[in-house]
Amino acid sequence: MIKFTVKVFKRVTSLLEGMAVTIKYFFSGPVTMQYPDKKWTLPERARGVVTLIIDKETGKHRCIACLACVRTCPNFSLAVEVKTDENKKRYPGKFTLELGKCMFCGLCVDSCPTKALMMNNEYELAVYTRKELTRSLLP
Amino acid sequence: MTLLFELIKQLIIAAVLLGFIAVNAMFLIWLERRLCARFQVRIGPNRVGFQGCLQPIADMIKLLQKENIVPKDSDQLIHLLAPIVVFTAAFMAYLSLPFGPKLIALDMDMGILYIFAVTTLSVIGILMAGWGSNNKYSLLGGMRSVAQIISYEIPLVLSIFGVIMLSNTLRLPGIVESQKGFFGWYIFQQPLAFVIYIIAATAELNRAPFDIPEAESELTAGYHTEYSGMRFGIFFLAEFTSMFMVSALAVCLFLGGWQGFGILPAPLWFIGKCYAVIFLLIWFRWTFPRLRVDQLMAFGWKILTPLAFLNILVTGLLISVK
Amino acid sequence: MTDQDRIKQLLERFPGNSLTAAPDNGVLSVTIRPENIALVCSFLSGTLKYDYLHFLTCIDRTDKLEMRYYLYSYSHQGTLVIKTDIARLNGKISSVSSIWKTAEWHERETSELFGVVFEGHPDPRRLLLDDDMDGHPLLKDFTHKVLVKLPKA
Amino acid sequence: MKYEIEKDIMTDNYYLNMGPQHPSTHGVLRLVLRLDGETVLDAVPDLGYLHRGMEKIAESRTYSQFLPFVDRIDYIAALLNEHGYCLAVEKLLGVTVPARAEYIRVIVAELNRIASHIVWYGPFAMDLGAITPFLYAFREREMILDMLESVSGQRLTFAYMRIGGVRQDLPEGFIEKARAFCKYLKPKIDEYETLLTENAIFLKRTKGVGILSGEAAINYGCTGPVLRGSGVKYDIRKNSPYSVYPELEFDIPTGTVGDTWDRYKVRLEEMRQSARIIEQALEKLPSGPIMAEVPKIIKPAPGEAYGRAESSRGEIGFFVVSDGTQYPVRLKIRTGSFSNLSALRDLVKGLKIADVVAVLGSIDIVLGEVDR
Repeated sequence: MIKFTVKVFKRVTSLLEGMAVTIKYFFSGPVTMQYPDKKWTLPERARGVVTLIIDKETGKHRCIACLACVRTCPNFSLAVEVKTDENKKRYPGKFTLELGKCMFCGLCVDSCPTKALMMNNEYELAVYTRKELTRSLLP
Repeated sequence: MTLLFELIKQLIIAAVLLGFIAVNAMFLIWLERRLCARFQVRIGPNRVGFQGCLQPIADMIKLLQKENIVPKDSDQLIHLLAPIVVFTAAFMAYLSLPFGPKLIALDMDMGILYIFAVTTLSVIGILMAGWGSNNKYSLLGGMRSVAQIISYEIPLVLSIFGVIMLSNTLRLPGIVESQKGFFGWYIFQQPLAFVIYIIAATAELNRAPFDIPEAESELTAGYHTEYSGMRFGIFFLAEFTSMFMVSALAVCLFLGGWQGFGILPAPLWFIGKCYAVIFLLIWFRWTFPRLRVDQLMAFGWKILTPLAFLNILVTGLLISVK
Repeated sequence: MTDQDRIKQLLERFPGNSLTAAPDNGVLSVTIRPENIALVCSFLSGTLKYDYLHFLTCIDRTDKLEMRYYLYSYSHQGTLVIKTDIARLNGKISSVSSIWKTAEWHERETSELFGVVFEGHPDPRRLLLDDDMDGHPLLKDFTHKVLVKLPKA
Repeated sequence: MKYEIEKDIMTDNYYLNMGPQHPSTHGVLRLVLRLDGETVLDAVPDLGYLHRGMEKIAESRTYSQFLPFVDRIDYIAALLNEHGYCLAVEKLLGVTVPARAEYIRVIVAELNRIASHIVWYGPFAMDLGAITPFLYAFREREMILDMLESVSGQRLTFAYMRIGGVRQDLPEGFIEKARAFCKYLKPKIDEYETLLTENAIFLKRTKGVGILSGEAAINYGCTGPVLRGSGVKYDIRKNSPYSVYPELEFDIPTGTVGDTWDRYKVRLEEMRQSARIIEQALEKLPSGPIMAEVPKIIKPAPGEAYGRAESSRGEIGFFVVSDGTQYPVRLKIRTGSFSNLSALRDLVKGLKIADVVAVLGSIDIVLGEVDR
């Protein structure tokens, strides 16, 4: 009989303990954040959208259209149209990234010999039409 | 002439009562969502109006302009009537609730019996909803709720007997007056009855650990899966109306009704205590997991009902000894 | 009971050249002819106590299909690989799902991806693909109007 | 519980479609239940709703190109998949990974294991009706994801490990944050326990429900917490150790009966052990290179290798067959959820619908892993 009452007592206290935990958090403030008003600052390595690094002063990029990134992309979402200017130097005529296919894996950034690519901290990528998903990286 | 006058008086009372219920239910919806957010360390609705106070109205407008989708070969009439039956059952019970010494819609001399008789009508509404939606999940939800409410009606009513024996009247204002002073409240003389009442009441409401009829994780949404638009709104309203009604009953029977300590007017004391009990119900809901159907039945029949009988026996002995 | 004793027992049990066993870097690999797969497996799981089948799968070598059964034993922590070759188009092999229950799903998946027929399988329905999908995707020569030839980087 | 059907009143069984869209099938799993009232007579899973053909994709991608896909097999424990994949390819190549990279891999993998167990704990409590623990659990998970984001740049599909090492070194400040997190986590797990483990209603819902015996678990090929819940003391990190796990001591929690409660308890215990592993690994983190000498285009010698790691859902193994070119001939992905799910059909016979939800939650499947 005692074992039974102990069991019942333990059962009831277990319920009360659970309630104690929830009431404790009832009085501690919220942990969540009002998203549109306050935005989360991403760490510096966050992998957002792939972009060409544009040098501030000269406004030029370092891409030499070697197609290393196009080859290494697992989803073939990068496309470069190679052009050669007057002194036989290759440069990208068109450099498009298809966001719909991109996996944000960062393999292209690693494979670029001249470190011309980087991934910015942009994460609000919703668009209205599928056409807007293909972005041109050139300025 | 007096018949006409009487009719108008009753109409006005009914209108006031309905107004109070609607406002109260709206406030309760907002309160539950905010308290639940506090329990879950998040913020809760605070966009519409100051601290989200217009959120229930926004919900109602959204539900009003939503289309009432009725499943293909379901029983249209029953599907339409179900929410109405459930709401009227909850609404009718307010007639004999004593908000203050004179503030009572219809002072019946067997108020409690009337309330219990009326609240069981909501079972029929839920069963109609379950059957009318032509959906296996709703049917399961409906069947479960019938079994649950019937088997928890008995401990609910039995737990009241102790209070009736002490106050030897069925008139709610009478019971309230018979609780003299703070230590006169029946919760101190009938603690077991209070516990049984609260447990059985949560089961009646299909809330907290007993919310198997609309178990989100098993039956998607139980009996109101196929409801959208204002029909779902009425179900929602009915749930909160009966929640307030159940806690009002608990206050009248165990917590000394409108008797307070002077400074505030009587109805405010009454509504304040109701909100305390409602806070308890909300606290249950956001802490406990859900019981399984057969465990729920076993708990109701094998534990609550015998305890209720035991309580009546002990009260009887005490009264005869005194 | 090291791998050597187990090979000895295996060779005694199955004389003739139908079975060769060689340990390569800690994994005991056994090549057998497809007909006696059921016999060998029941012997392995029974007396030699290989009670856990990691997985069984198939490799398309364009001229034949190579089957692989990876086994492990909880009692003596030994791992073992069974290798058999079967014909490339509707190759037949008897099912081992009666020995290891996990084989049931692995065989259903291999049969719909490679077209191997597992005889004696209790429930040879499709597992992952649609019912109206014809052809076996993992075969090298599988073509489908949706598939586009990727530019070989 | 043997279930007999009384024949006096003519009741009829009916089929219920716990279809691909259901709040508690943890993804697009379709369970066709044959029911007699509330009791389940048979539960036939219908798979393939999330079949993306990973193994076919692998055959047209180079070894390093396939890495981001490996994250998407079990998208909740991505780093544990990567660890398994890298082990398999490194075994094939015969590359030895520098010590610092191995320790970094263990640290981030164990962090991911805790996050994965949290994603199991939250929805499992919600399946049983307790909605609040989900929010508490995800508060801790946010902290882990922030840390992993500062290391790898992503929050779910990390693509952080490379064949031969890791992509970047740990950012400064990470080690202190990780150590502080482990200290912060331990009392929180005790709180999870007070909310559920001894809770009377929880005990009724999980004790003795869905019992899987040790032999049946082995026979069904179940691995990970499901196997350990049935009392079999087997963990790849201990029994056939890989990476630097031999240098770290931690113990393997096992259940006794093999019911839903045991699997629940094993996973909670594992979260504590993972925190312990992380603390030790942070102490012993050596300095040195984080990447082995691996050629830019990986062309392994013809051959085959089977590398496996202990993911939070059991053994995740990659069977790689190469013929000397840069594309694998065959890449068989052996996942824990696939075999664990095959045991479900026998587990739920004779139980109620509510138990099917509880047992499915305790097996903790991710449909990406089941369908690949």
